[in-house]
Amino acid sequence: MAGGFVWPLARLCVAAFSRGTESHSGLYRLFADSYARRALGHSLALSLVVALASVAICLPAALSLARGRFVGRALLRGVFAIPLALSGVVVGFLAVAMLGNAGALPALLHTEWLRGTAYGLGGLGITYLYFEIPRATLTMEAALATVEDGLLEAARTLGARPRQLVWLVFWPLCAPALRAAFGVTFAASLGSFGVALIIAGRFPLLPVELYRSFTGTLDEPLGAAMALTLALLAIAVLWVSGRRAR
Amino acid sequence: MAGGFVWPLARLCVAAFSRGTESHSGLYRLFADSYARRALGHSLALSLVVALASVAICLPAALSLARGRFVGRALLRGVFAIPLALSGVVVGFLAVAMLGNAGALPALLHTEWLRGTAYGLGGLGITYLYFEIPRATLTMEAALATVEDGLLEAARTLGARPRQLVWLVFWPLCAPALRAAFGVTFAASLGSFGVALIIAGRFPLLPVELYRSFTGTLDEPLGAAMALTLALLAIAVLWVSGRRAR
Amino acid sequence: MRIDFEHLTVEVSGHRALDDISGAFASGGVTAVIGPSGAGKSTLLRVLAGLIAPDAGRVRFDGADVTSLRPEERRLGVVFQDLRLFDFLSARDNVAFAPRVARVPASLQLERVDEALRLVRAGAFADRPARVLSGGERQRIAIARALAARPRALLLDEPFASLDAELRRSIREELREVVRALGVTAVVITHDRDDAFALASHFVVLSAGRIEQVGASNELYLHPATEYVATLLGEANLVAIDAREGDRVRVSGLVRSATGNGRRVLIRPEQLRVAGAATVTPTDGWAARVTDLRCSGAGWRVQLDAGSLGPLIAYVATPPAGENVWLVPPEEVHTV
Amino acid sequence: MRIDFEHLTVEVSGHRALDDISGAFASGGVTAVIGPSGAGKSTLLRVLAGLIAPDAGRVRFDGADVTSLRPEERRLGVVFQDLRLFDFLSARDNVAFAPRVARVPASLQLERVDEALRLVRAGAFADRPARVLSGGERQRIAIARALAARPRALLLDEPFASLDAELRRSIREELREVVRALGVTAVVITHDRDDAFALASHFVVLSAGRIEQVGASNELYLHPATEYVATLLGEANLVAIDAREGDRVRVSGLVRSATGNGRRVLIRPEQLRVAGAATVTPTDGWAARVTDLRCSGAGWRVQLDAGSLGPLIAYVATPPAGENVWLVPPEEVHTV
Repeated sequence: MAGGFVWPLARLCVAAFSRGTESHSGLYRLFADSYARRALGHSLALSLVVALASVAICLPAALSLARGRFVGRALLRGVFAIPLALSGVVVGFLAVAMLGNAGALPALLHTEWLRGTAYGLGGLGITYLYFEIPRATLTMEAALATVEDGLLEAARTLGARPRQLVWLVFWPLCAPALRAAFGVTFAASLGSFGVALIIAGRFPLLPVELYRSFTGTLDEPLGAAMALTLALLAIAVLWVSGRRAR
Repeated sequence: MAGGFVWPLARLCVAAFSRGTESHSGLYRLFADSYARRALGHSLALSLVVALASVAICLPAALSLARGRFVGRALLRGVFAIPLALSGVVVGFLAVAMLGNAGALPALLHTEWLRGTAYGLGGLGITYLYFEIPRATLTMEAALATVEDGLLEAARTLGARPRQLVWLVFWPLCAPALRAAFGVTFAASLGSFGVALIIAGRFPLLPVELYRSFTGTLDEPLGAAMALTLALLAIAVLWVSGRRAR
Repeated sequence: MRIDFEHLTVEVSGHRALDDISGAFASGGVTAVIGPSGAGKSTLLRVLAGLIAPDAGRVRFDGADVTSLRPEERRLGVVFQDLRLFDFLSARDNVAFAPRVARVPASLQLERVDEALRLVRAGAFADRPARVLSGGERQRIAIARALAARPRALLLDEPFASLDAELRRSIREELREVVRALGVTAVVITHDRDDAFALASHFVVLSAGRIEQVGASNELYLHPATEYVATLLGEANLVAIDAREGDRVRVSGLVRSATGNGRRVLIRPEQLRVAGAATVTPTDGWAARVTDLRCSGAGWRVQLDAGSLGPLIAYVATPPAGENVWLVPPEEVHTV
Repeated sequence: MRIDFEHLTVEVSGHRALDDISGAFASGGVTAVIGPSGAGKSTLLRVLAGLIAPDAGRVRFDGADVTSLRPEERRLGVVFQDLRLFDFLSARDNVAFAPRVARVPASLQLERVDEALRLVRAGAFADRPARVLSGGERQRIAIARALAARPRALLLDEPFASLDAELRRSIREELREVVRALGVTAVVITHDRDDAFALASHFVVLSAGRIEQVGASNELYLHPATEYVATLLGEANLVAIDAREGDRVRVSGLVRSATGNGRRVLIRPEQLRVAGAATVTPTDGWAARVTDLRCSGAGWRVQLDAGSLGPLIAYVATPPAGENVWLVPPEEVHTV
């Protein structure tokens, strides 16, 4: 049974190394062709920025969710779970509605510069953050449950000054959580298709180019190469971060 | 901050109830228009079937993962995690490569009837199962960790016969896990866009129609209605199943 | 119900958890199976309960061979170390589990459940979900659940392992009363001698899958067959014998009649009389010096240095007056 | 180091966890703070450690006011109930934590860590990750970690709560030796009298945020101020006084000199002499009937019915011969 899940990937490898009607394999052309390479670069850069931003922004939120004792904690957690339940295409729709040419946010804030950001890299980043911040927060929260106040107290009684607390206790306890949140966020951003397809008009992104390789150019080896790259990157990042996707 | 995550949804509600240039609200037309209604129906039916099938198929797998002590358990878990790391568009690509008109599976099995199933409801179902079975299995596995052999032993010493064991102990212990797996699988299938867009050529599905409402008809109220419906259904199913998305 | 086990052998991955052991648990008696972890105690319980099939040997209940009977057919009440409550049920429904699966009529069910709850004083929290109960409450419900099955015998596996000392003492006494009141055969698995002495009148001492000694608790306490049993069951002063003549031994100048054939005399701390320097003549006792004296919460615990005899321990009701004392061993001693 | 606390008051959500209590822990002494859960024991420890600021009152170390000192400035060694090991470090690195943050030179660090590990006999598993250690090993490392800080005083909060009875006994004795060898001031929080008696020579009994009684362990054991302290520290026979004349009381026909001003006589089970029917004349003792006799693992525990005196308990070294016995209370009794 497990084989059934791996076999398609093996096929993908074969296809990515095949030449089809071209003179080079799909994989070679992915890295040689400047347009495809740009798509890969954009995807990587966007995922990296979104993942880093999500992790940085969500650390305080996750800490307070995991360890705080405040009214409305369950509600906040529920609110954070909402974006995760949404289909990418729904989020894409929301992004256009909020940040598009007739978007609600520019209208609300009476600013011109936000108008139409939905179609740019900035809008794409903001939209990704809309569901990656909750994802990172909830992922991190689960892992942060191990950061007990008790350990910080114990360290203090052993003479640790505030800076030592942070570096010798807090950081080692948080690191796995941060890594997990980064991995999950990066992989999700990298593969995100619905939002990318709807929004990314002005510049190429790998999942969108992959889609276009079906509908447009019908270049199977290049498509396979892109699919393989996306798959391996996501698997690798999740593997390294010690976190499996859900 | 939490408000920022809810506000777009509120906007969506308003848009779904607005009329735009039509004589009725988007929501009204979603349920009145037979084509849109069919898309909703298809999406619901497909999600339901996929979720039920995933849960049924994965129960034994999850049980053996959660409670078995066999070599390669970690490997199997790793294999199951692969499809979850993949972007929908990659899975769509795989589906076409395997089940399309020039698909590998029909060629391998020397059968004609599988050929081209990728473009039909059957192929869509199989493709969905490709990542929903692992998702259901891993979700269920986590919840099944509570099904201890010890409780079954205790029940036996108290005189429970095999059938009573199943109904009075095993079932109450598994039910939350099954519900969680169903909820996660259903919500994911319902919102699945990449695969649907690539494969679903012959019949309407709600996420695809939502996408088309941008690129084609530009009917914002109807799009908002579809987005709202997708969002609320996913949130509701996850809520009822007691499971939050990741 | 009397429980016999004959030539039981259980192999777990090549290692003999039980190694051809035989014995019996008397009808209506409370027996403790004592030994360190890994001695095979829990394996024995699981074989008796039918949860493991032995590789060899038989189990009999009142003479009838039950070796091939499944657990659900044995009608035993088992209290597991980890309790194993059904957390998805209320406390009461946990207790009602056995009557329910036995299809006891509803009114009788109610009666039996109420009786079991009353026996363990669990009425006050019976209607709460099992998962919200405290440690002591869970313990009580686990016992009540086993009792409500109207078992032919009770098997208890380290029943107080999860309780703190104070709660352990009180629930232990309660269980003792319940078991005596019901007159049910009971087997208690434990590695704690306090539990064993408090609950059981007979002991089976296990060690590495074999039976080390069997007998009444006081018999094993005073006349252990081995040094291992001697130290397992309490603090033990073990003093080397200088000479033996028949059933008399000489230890550091004193002659005593002796049981056992060992080379060391066992003197329990409370058997060692501590007398002021004036009250005993040198031929009646050993000279010793008090090195530590502390209130033990049940009299005084005296640590002594008796020269060549080495360090000794004595329990006394009143602390000795001075530092130099005489130690008088009992008239009859046991050797191991 | 001597620890004084004066008029400490701590309010936790409107409830007084500590209610204006004062006292001292002697330099080099081991003191147990005893009481049931909720008495304020842990709150007191947390105030001493600086983890809670008291709402009122002061804490002094050797006379110096440390009330406003932060925990990291107090140089105490704290062993927490849940141990709080750093699971991401090795056992050794846990122990090295305090010397490291104190920036002790590396060679001296090594020396102090090795010494602490040796004291608790933890050398064998020092290089394993903390998270893989067993319960007893974790306990040892927690103690070593506190010792390696070269603390001015040790504070131990229910230090053996997570250990089973056997391990508890042995680690308790080891800790006793270590603390005595180092001569460090130690405060042990516990609700278990066995722990308290085994470790400490002085007790502070807390109840509902207030101090119930303070004193040497044997003093509190024999002369408790209240019935609560009497039963907290051990089994207690409490018998009503018939008449009192000055410092003499009459109890069921016997006259004894008495301390305390209570209306009931406290007789500890080991103080009650149990004599055969022939050896005592009626004016010397109370007639009683043995209702239960069991080996306790430290002599015999006799349950007696003494008619109008009610049920009594006696601990004896040898079991009484017959069912009917005489009970002789000590010459001097304490009343509560």
